[in-house]
Amino acid sequence: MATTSDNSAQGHAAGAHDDHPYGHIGRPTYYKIFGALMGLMILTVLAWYVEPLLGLDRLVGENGARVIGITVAMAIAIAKTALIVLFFMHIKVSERVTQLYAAAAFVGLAIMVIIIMGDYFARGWPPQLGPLT
Amino acid sequence: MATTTQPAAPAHGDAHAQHGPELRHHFETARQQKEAATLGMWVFLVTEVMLFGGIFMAYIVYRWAFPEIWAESAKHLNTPLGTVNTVVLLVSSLTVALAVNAAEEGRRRTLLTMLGITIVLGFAFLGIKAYEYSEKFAHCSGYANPLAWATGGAALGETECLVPGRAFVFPEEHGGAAGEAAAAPTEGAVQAEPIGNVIGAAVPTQKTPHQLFFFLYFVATALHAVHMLIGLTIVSTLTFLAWRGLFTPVYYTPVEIGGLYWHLIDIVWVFLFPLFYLVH
Amino acid sequence: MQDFPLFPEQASTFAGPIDTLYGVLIALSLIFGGVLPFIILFLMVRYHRSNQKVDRTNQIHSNLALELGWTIIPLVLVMGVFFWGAFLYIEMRTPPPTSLEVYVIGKQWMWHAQHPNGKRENNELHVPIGRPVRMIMTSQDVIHSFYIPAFRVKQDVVPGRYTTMWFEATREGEYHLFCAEYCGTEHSRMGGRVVAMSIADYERWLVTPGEVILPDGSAGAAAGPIPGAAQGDPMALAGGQLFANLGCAGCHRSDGAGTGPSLQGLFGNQGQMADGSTITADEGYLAESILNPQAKVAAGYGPPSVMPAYAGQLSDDQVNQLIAYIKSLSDNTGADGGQPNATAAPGAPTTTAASTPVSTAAATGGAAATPEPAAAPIFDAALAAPGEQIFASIGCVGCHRTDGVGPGPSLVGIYNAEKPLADGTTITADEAYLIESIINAQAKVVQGYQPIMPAYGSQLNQSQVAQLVEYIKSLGK
Amino acid sequence: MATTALPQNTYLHDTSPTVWDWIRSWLFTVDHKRIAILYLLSINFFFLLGGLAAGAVRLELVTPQGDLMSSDMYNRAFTLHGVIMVFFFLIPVIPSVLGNFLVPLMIGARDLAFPRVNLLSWYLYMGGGIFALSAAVLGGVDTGWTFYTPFSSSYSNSNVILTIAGAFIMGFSSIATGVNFIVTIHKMRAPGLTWFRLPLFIWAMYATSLVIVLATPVIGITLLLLMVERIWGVGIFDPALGGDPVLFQHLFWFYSHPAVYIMILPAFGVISELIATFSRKRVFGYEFIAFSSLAIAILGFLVWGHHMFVSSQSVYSSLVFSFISMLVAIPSAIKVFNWTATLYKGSISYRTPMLYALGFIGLFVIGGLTGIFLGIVAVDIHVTDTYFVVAHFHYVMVGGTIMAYLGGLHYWWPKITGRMYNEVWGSISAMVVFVGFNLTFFPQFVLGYLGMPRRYHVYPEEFQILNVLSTAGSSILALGFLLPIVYFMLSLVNGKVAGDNPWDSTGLEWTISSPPPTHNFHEIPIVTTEAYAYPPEAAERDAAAWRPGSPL
Repeated sequence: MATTSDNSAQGHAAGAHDDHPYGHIGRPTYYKIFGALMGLMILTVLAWYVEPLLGLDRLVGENGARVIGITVAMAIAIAKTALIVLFFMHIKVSERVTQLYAAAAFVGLAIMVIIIMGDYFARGWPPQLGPLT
Repeated sequence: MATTTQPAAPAHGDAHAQHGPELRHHFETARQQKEAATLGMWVFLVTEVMLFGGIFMAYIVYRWAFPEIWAESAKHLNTPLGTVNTVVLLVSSLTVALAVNAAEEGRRRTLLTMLGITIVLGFAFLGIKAYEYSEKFAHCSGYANPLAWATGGAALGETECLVPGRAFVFPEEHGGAAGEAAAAPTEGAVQAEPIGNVIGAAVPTQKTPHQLFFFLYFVATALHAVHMLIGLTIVSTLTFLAWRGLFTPVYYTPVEIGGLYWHLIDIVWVFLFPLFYLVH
Repeated sequence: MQDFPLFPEQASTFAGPIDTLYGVLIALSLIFGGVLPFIILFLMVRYHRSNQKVDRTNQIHSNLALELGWTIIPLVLVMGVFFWGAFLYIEMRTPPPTSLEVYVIGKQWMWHAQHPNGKRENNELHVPIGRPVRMIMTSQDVIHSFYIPAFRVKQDVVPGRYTTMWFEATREGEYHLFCAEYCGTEHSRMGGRVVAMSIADYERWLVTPGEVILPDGSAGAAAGPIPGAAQGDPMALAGGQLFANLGCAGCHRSDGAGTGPSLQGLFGNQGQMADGSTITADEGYLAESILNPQAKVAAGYGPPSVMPAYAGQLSDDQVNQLIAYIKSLSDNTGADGGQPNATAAPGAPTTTAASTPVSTAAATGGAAATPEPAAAPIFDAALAAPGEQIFASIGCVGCHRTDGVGPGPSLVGIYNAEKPLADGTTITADEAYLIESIINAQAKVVQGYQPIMPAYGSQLNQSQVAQLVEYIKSLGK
Repeated sequence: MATTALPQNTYLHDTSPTVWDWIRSWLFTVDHKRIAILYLLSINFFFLLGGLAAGAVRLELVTPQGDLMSSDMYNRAFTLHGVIMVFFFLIPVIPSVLGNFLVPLMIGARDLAFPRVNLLSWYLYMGGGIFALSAAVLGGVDTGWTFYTPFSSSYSNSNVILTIAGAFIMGFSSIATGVNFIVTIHKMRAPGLTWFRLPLFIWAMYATSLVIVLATPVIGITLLLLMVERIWGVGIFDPALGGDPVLFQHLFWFYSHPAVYIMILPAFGVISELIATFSRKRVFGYEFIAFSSLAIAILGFLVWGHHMFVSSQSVYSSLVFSFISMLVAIPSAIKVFNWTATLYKGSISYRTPMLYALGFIGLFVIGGLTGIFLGIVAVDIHVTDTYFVVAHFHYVMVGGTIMAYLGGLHYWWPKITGRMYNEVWGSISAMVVFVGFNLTFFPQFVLGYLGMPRRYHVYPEEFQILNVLSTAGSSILALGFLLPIVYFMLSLVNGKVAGDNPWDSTGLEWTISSPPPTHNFHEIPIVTTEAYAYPPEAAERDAAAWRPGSPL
């Protein structure tokens, strides 16, 4: 789009993104990403189906098996999210400030989860009384 | 004063002459307007993530506290339907991405097709979700499935009600379930006994936390469904505008930010699916 | 009290250190908050625009050294007071093992306390001076907060869990007791006084009977000290009686051979759970296990646990007594004199010594205790056999002992017998009566027995009840 | 200054042929300045309402017996005061009134990035307000503004759901404002207006918006869960069904502590403007003040647990929260020191806004220092949930936010309306507020350390003297708040026409007419200097211009 040289300074006071022009993600990439998403989806269902058959609970205990299960499921969910955010939502080719805000959402969430769960672990709830509390 | 001012942009009255009608008066360039819209959408999405974050927080706390109960409860969700819904949403994400791509490249037919498919998929998702919900509600009235519920078919033998609230009964719940079930007049099994009516008169009910799972399930998926409805409204509006030929390769910002919103709904489901359906 | 006091009385060991820290904070605040306004006033006057004589040249707009200075100096100071406060806080959260334990229940809008000998009081708390006191607190409804300003202690009291705090009073006197967490309409009237007294006075007070309204609204009951308080820990003793009356002893046998785990030495130790995790058996765990046994089942005893849930059957008071009793089975730290084990034993009929022959029989499944199963062919043997197993596994045998000394009546020969009921009527123990008594034990209670049997209507299905009935019939006439 | 008539073609200028059109032109406006006026009127209405409730509370506390009203009435009065003041006054006040008006003007933009979203935010605010008001009219609510479970979910018999719905809706109003400011500040600055040339007010608004965007949704979902819990009794915060009431406190304070910074950060921004203008100097340590705003915004997310030291939170969490709370004190201290240093070698004039600003510093210092007392766990155990806490947060909220709001309102009043208020009455009001405030709240520190718990309707007799002092102070304070309403109204009728720049300030908002034209800048300015670019000799020149008889 044609802007006068004066106008190009407008709103770009920070000047950060002039050297970071809009990228364009091609259709082949979309199809590849979609394939990867479907693959991950199948993987997570498959993992859920297979895990009880592996006898993990005998190896690492029932809780250990649960931890492994949820770790796998969450790792796959995070991978899917990363693909969607980076490619479908164009974060990979976005301005720096947009990327920062995309990250901020997850940082905010992480702060909440880590601190609150930290309290629960230290508090021992349930049951209630630790040696100090 | 010390701040010098000089004319930088053409006087405001002339500004409209140089750009199309879609550029709002308070922006100087179309690019500025597009960047502002995209950033605004992203900042809004941050708030959406934190909104669902509160539910995830409660989920994490209670799953950590009651792992067995989570495993028992999750068995009562319909995992095959959940999986189908995941596929439906992932495909719709692809169609939205392709719609944005088509808008970018000015291919109006593809744009309309892709938006149309997205709407169909969105309704498919909501339909499946509605079926899952009605299954749970049917059980609360003592019917095995929504069809029997709607047509007044054969009643279900056992009693369970997985819809949170005062009528909640988890079938495998010790004590509480049977005690509450007995209070229901339709409970056939006990009624045959001559002394059935004394049962449960003063039985204490210690409810187990199964209800928490279903409460979080219903709140999270219902909030997600509300977002789906908003998303469908947005996509329908976009389709209408695209049909009117509003979007050009120069101006397609609404498609782009509408797409961002749709993808966020998809991401939320990407987490909800393993957290509720794939638990053991 | 002074007419215009600035500091509350100091009446606990914490009051001094906290007031000192508070004083230091005030001093630091005066240095900053007191001096700064004068600097500002000085600058305001000196650099007021009407003052044309002052030098305004060579203004500075930034000075890194100055900025670092007023960043680092406050940082050092706040870190100093933070660590001071942190160590004091850790001390405040670590009760000495010799503490006197007082159970407190908060409810809208009263405080209810129970002392180690079972003495109760409402909206008052009598404590000895010179002796650490640990409060073990829970709430029956909303969140409250137990606050004694003169002791500088406060702790929220939360429903569904136990919280603790401790203090050591140092001065005799009467002090305010407040609820500090907003709890509803009469929040400001929820409180009373704390009476700190010498140890001798406190012990005298402990054995003085008094009337008290219990949290459940009933008046007077067990207001005074429980008889025999002088010999041991009557709070535990009351728990011991409850333990016996409820029939807990039938399963939780001290020799470990019962249906449930032995509780000897349980408190304070770590135990393996059925799900593989490890849990320390503290007050919270004990309370949870009494009220909802399925929540955390000890390894080897389920899941599911056969123990009935006592939620709704026991008051918070009674749970506290049971906990005190279970604690008395494992510790000798309660230096209240006497051996809790020994004093509790008379209250519980199923002690190891008294019941050895019978309990051995029970441990083998009750089969040996059945005298003559073949004598009366009025029952269905195919059903009676599984019934016998159920009878053993859900712990019936613990109360319904064949020798008749259990908390429940012996079932030998009960079938079709005429039995006097608690309400004065008589009933024939036919099948219908047996079924009714299993699924709803409170309906018709036999004379001379407490209505303590749990209702099994929610735990047993129809065929299991039928099996039990056949087994009872097999016990002959 | 010499002009005698207000300029034409301002945003206030009315071309509507009928009254109905005139109302429409206001209710459907997308002009940020008109929306700021809508906010000004509605927020001040809520302030008066909350103040009325506060008056009732203070009046009741004159005597130790609960003789003026019943306990239930008293509980409803202080809850109304808390809910209205926190959600409907303190949180939106500076961003929505001053921020809405000034952000586009200060950065040289014609409007906020999303004008219609801005209007929506006012409607959401009014919608939430109507819910909260209807709850009050239908009998009120007695949970306290903190809505602690399980009291609010299972035990209270009052209009909890309506009130919560009000706060919930109001949250979206905040979010709309926050998103708008972030995008506007990022994307719509005038050419040449780099980040370090921005007025500090803009930095503060940016930091505030960041907090709004990250924290507000969490209170939204928490209140939603509480509503569902109250309606269906599902047990999410109910221990009888497996839930944990302390989880509610965590989620509640995850928002409500950062909300404190939503209230005070904008005040910091206003004070920076006032101090610079009335000292005729660039603010000392500009970068430190700017970054300390961001530091407070970020650290503010890590300290919420200091509201929960006695809540049965774990000892380890308490210590960590306490430690980080100590760190928050540092950026606040940096600001105060830098403001003080700005006075040095300045040319200070005692105009009303400056009096408010200086009052702010004094009160905020006390509020901030007592915050350190509360951050230290061992001391907090004694004083939490007592009047010490009440006094502390009133020093920060009233002494901080309201003083800054009033100072800012006086400072920008000529820009908003084109007319000057009465300077004499202005100075009197600033001093009355300062005196009344200290008399009201300083005794409460003593009361708190003596152990008087907050939210008490009846109290032991030995606390009466201090309570009477406090109530006496509150009547002076009320007078101080009512005065400006009167002389501001009068100024609209007979105030002196102010001219474009009555204070000889820098800043883009002072380069346009007062009141500003509808589209703010006829030509978008190019900025070539930093903020507060008073030349070094400005202070000297200003001092030299003083003659006996000129305004102080």
